[in-house]
Amino acid sequence: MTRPSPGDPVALSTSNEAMTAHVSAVPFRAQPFAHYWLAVAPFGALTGVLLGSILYLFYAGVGIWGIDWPVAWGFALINYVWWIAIASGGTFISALFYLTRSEWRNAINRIAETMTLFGAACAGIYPILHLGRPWFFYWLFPYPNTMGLWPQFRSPLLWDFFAILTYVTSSVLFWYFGLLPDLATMRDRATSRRWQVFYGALALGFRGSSTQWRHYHVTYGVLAAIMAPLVCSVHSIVGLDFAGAATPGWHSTQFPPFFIFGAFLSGFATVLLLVMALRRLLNLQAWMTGRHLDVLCKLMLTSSLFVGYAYVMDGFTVFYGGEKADIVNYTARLFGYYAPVYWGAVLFNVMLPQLLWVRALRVNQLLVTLLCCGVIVGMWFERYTIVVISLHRPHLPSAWGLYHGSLWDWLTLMGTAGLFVFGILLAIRIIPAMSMFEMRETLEQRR
Amino acid sequence: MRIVVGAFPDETAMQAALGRLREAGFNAIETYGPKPAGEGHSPLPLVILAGGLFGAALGFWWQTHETVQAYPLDIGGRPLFSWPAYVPIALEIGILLAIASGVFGFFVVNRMPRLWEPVDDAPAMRRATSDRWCIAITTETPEQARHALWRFAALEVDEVAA
Amino acid sequence: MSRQWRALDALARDPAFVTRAEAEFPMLARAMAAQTDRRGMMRLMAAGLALAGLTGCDAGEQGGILMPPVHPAPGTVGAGSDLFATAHLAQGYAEGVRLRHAAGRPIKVEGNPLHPASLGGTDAIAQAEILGFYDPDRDIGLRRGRVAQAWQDLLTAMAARRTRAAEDRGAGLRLLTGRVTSPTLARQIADLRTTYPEMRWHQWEPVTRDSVRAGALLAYGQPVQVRPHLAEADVIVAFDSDLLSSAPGHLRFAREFAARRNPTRTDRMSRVYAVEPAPTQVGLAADHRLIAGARDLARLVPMLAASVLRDEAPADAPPWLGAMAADLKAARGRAFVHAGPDLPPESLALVHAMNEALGGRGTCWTLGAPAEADSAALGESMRALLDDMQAGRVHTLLVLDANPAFTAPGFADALRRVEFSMTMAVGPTETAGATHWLVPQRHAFEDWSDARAFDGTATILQPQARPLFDAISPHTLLSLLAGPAPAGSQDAVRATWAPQWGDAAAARWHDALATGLVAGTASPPIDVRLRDDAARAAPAVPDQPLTLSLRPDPYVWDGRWANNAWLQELPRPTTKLVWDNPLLISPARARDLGVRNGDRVEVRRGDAHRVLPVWVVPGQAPEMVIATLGYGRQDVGAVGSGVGWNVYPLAGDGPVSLRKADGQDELASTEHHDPIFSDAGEYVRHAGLDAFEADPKVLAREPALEHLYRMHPPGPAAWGMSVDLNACIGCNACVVACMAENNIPVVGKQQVMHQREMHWLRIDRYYEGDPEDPEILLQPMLCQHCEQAPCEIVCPVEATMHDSEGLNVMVYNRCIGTRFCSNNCPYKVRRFNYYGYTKEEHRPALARNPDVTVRARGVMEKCTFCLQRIAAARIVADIENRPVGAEEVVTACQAACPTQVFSFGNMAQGGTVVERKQSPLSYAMLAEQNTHPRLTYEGVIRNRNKDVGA
Amino acid sequence: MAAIFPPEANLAAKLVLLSLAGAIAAGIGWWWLFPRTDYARHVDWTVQQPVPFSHQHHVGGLGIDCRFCHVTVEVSGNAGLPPTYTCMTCHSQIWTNAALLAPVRQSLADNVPIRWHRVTDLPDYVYFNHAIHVAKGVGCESCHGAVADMPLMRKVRSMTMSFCLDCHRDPAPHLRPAEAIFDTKWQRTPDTPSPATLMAQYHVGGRNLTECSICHR
Repeated sequence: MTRPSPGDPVALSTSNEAMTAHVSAVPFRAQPFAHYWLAVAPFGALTGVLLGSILYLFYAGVGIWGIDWPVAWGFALINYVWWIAIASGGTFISALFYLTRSEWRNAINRIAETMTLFGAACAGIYPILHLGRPWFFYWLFPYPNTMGLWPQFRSPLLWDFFAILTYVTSSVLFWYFGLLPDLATMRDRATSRRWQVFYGALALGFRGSSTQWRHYHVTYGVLAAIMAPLVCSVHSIVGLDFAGAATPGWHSTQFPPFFIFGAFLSGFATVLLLVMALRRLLNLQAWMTGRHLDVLCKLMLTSSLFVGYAYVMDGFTVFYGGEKADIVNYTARLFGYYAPVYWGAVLFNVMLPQLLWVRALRVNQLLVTLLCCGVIVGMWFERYTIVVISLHRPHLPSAWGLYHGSLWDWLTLMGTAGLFVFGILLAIRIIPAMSMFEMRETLEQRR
Repeated sequence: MRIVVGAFPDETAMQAALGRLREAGFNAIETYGPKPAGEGHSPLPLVILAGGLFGAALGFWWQTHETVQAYPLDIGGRPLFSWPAYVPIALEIGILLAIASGVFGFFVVNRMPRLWEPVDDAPAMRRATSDRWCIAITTETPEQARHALWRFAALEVDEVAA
Repeated sequence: MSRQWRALDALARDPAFVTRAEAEFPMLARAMAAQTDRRGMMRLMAAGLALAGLTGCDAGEQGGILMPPVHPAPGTVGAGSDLFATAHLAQGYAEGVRLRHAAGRPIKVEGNPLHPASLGGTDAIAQAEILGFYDPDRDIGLRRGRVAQAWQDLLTAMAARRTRAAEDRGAGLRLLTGRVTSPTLARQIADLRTTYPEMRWHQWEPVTRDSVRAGALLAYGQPVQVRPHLAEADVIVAFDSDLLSSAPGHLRFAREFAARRNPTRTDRMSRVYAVEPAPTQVGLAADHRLIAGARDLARLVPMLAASVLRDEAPADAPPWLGAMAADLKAARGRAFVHAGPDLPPESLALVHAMNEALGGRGTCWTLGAPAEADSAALGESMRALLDDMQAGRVHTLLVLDANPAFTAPGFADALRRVEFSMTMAVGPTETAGATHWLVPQRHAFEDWSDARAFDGTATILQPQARPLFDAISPHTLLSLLAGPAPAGSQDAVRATWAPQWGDAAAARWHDALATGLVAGTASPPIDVRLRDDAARAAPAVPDQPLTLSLRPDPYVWDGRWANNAWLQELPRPTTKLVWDNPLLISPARARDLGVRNGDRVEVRRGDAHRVLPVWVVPGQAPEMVIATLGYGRQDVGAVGSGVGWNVYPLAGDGPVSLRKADGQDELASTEHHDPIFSDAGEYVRHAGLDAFEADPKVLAREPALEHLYRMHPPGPAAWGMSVDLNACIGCNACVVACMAENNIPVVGKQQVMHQREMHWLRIDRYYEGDPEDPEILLQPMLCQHCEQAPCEIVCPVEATMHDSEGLNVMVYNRCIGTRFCSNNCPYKVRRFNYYGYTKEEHRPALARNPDVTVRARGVMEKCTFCLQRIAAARIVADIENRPVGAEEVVTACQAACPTQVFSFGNMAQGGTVVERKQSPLSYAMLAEQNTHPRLTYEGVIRNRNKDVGA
Repeated sequence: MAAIFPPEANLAAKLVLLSLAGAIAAGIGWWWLFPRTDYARHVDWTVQQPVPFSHQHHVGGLGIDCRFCHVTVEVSGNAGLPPTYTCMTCHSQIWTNAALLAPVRQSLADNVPIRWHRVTDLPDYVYFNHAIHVAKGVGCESCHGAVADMPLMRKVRSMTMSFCLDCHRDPAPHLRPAEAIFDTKWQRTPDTPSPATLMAQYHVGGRNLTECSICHR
């Protein structure tokens, strides 16, 4: 295969049959790619670590974490926000760019959405883990109980609870809905009875009759049109978890958009990573071309500019507002104990991505890979900045303090990372890694 | 009653055949293809809208009821009816119901799950989800239908019981 | 910590104990020999097990056991709480207290307003004493060597000693006690002396105050005691003074001191100069804090004396000295000078001379006879004993309420030469381990005895509960030395007083118990002339460049309270250190040594040396290095053993050397921020008196903007608090009181280092300005009960909300632990149970306040304005169909505070709070946050002398 | 080449999905319902006691007033259980040898309390105060039921928070005249003062009784 270039067509002209055959063949193979199980094993192990640390957490209590008096929120919230941002990247691509009718989107939306699923799963764990008494998490749900009590609807945390609930459920439904036609294809191409029944059951009898297609087409459009604002609302609300408080460093009106920008950035970075990896592993270069890399890089660049803008505004509003506690807090962020974390975020999220202005670099996969990893780490730093650095300098100096993640904090983080990759690897083992029915349209247009 | 299924190599061929079959007076016709075919009317958008509005309304009322009637409490000196705070949750519940009603509405409209349909017995159908476009004619007079399909250049014609 | 309570918890389940506790309970003043109602108590001991493991689950779990008593309880009603007077002994001096009984058992120490040494206030140690009372480590049992003995064995052993002592008319019989003010003990010892004429009685306190005694001898020829009346003093000069911290009567002095510190409530604010090597509690409240090391002090006191007595102006005097002297002289008759026990006797004599010259006698101070039964120089007394022991002149040694093996270097060796030694102690001590016999002593709260306050006022100590452990009274033990028949402690005490009372005995005994003091026992002012040569006393100026000062820890004291977890985890007034006793050094010296907090240094004096971590104390004299006594105990119990470093061996007067050593120690302090600020006034508003007189509203800032939707909670009552920062001396009594009242757990050193301490009420300390000589500001910080509470709106489950009386309520059992409320609290007064701290304490339910929920793991908690007290008052008021009175409810912190910093009440009924809130000094913390707190502060006004620099 | 699924598959699939949904709904339903059941709340459970004390006999039969044994009910938070001594005031005269009463005599002899088992229990974080309820006209019966008809004591109310709230939200219908408070058989009669009158009499309604701080500390 030739090296990808920004000039590549959105897909090399191949026949429907060739594409379908190639993509649908993967799950029927014992291994989607060479040494597949070898790759799965470590991440499976990490998932085990996650389970272990969760069990110990429930046994011993949140005291095993690094959180303390001034910094009462730590890794749990950092990781939560970080994962949910990563997850949203998928929805942006599959929903937002569906609406814009961007043809390049068809090849990668399956990967993107699958990533959303597992990202959201990882994120969804944390809000419950972080509770002091997680076994009462259901008190967040407004159901008539023997205590005659209800949740407190003014709390951003409750908004968040519903936002996540909605986002996870909707993502699953949207993902499954988009999968239907391909499941039908798989059913009909399956040779072994086992696969036929499996996919047949999942396809629920989708046959591609003109009626089905008619409803399908319309519905999918409308759902996409809802998913796009949904993901924005989710991130605004996550932003409000912080902006809703009077805490210095949090009490800022720009948080909702700021969080959406962050979601764009880390989301695109992660999708880009996955696309680069999977197109090689599954030989999808014919349909995920240099063009895709180029587009995703441009998106990353754009969103990194957004984020940069937000960083600047952060500083501006602090001094423009001129509240003492805020200034103290912000100064601590720039020059204090945790300054490296903040500047790390600036470096990885804003400065380095500027390299992508250079056309040639956008298809230099090694460099882009590094940049993506940088952004993903950088975004974690950004969350660390928002949560920890803001909290460690509250209004009263008598309550100033420090925070350090404990071993269990790190294990849990690693664990969710493991779960994420583990999930995606399992997913590509059973579902087509590319949306075949949408590719057919693309190929049509190429012809 | 019999169903006659003809398979075509691509959409244009099928469309052509379709028109001429209609002229030939075949009405009970359904087509199958591997990719979204043709625009057209669907009730689902309305269903989704309804679901969304219902959800949002329900969510807002629920919150209002619980804070104002069910157990009024002084929370941070805020008014009992703090409507701006109810918007996010109302919105989320609305979206949730909208999307759910969309997806499940789709299944209902198409009476899914329908794992089996008579046409499934036609071998040609098995490629209708990959690279064939099929026309299924339900008719009393299968012979004419087959001839017609052959005439309109079907690659393959099967006949199955309705 | 965790081991500590197991024993007692088990005990609560042990039927034998139940019956024992059941058989008799607090001796009431009101109904003599009557038993209180024990129903409640039994319920609690049973419920205790459930309670200890309390979780938020709502499944009305069944199966508690109810154990009603066998006999009814005449004369008492209900399981409601009651107060019974007794006394807490500080270095032998009595501080009157009343124990609050809930459900029939003592749970809380309150002050005794009638008692001259309390006036209703208490100190931290007295507050924590209730924890010591329930300390299971007290269960030591009668032992000989390591072997447990039966009481019969004690009788035989004592019989043997009596004969042995009779042989040499008691020459070899020695009695070693702590400082004794108990008339009964004194009487018993006197009796012993008649039986054994040669017997000698030694007294020993590691913190001797000998210098004070010697100073008095120099000045007056007898060990008279100065009794300040600070409310009368316009100008106070305090040289390294313990007046407000540990001097006998300090609670009273603090109250009188504070009476003149708030310009809005006194027509003339007093002016206080503190000249001291390290921040004392006087210094914290002083208008001028002037730093002077031991050497400086030895020069400064004579200089001041010179200018006061002889109107001289010493050449090399610091600029402020003249102004200070002028101030004193200007206030003739209303000026008072005080010097602490660490100054040499000569200096103290000079201070006496100055006071006489300033003519305050009779108005702002008087002289009185010492309260001790036998005022002795404790240092000499101990030295004499050691010599005799070494010389083998001692065959029988009885140690009462003293721990010389730990506090008197050389004692342990000398002990080997003694044929028969016996220790009587309330809990394990190093001495108990070293002597042949160990006799468990009853805790002061479970025994009859008596003691005198600093002014001689006697208090009869009455048992508050049946002894928790098998132990006897010191009075009984002494009676065994006198004769074969053991005397009960109550009889012993009655035998002391009955003769003095004659026919009125019964009534007076009753009154004494009811009021907590024996009327008319205060010793009158005595009239004694100052010796002429007092004014010529000349303290020697030490020539060493470095002074090592060994000072008692403010809370663990000489080590006797080391097993009290509340005191261990109580932040020290200025350093905020807990669970440790590092070497305190000045910033300058730290710079010279190149050390930071926690770095180790080696201190060497003679051949004794210690490697200790350092803690840098802004405002300490560079010349001074301060080591804290009372730590490093090896045998004191589960809590205190092996905590900190024993510095007693460093005692002496040889030259001291100090050098950096390798390594570091982790030290736990509850103040984690970088110490120095330029603008601590943002939080603790302060100004000079002149500024205040120019504009009383000098501390006022622009009022907070009205909230978009402000909701004033309407209700039958409106609770509010005002905190007067002018009065706060940082003694921390309020903090312990809060812990005792609200079942607040201790978390241990590790968790404190992890910033997880649980104190609902903390005293914030700010340094402002120059690190070498900063302004030190204190501020009690507790839940502000904001009317627009930020914590409430962010709680997703309605676990914290407002009630109509303006309380910010926290419902523990609804809390799921999101901790958002704490993040959103501008004052950071919420505490979170990261672990099941309460459970880990293994403190038995019966030692807790039954009216306060015990919090589970994963739950947020905070100050409730003592909701349980409010609720109690509310219920009574409702039954009587009347509103709750303005000052009907007194919070725990308010009750404990010796200086009346706190005022609390139902603002709907007016009262002190309302008045204080109208004071021009009144302000709300972080008003710009628009939280509208129900708690306001009165800012600090310093009465500065403009002629004094700085 | 035949279809993948037989015709029956359609019905089967629908059934499977339906039953799945049904199962989930049922599960939630049970989880929601169970805490409300008398079983979960131990309502009508008779607890085994060391002595089978019969309120029916003592209160219903002999007409002994509640306060004869529960002395502190009017002045204190907890109603108080009678000391063994109280039992023996009568039983030293009558039934002196009854085997049933052996534990009582034993208790007095050995000076060891009788271990009664709690029947009506509240969680430790709820601070119920008998005195105020009695003072404000709430009868024993309202929480403890018709004790006079109980041979053996049993719990009759769910004692859930909502049970308390029902009354705290609207006390009026639960109030009774002072003389009827200890009468477990009392019924409202035409000449009983109206709820409103009682509210006024007892000065109830001055404070909002549904505030958390009323019961929780």
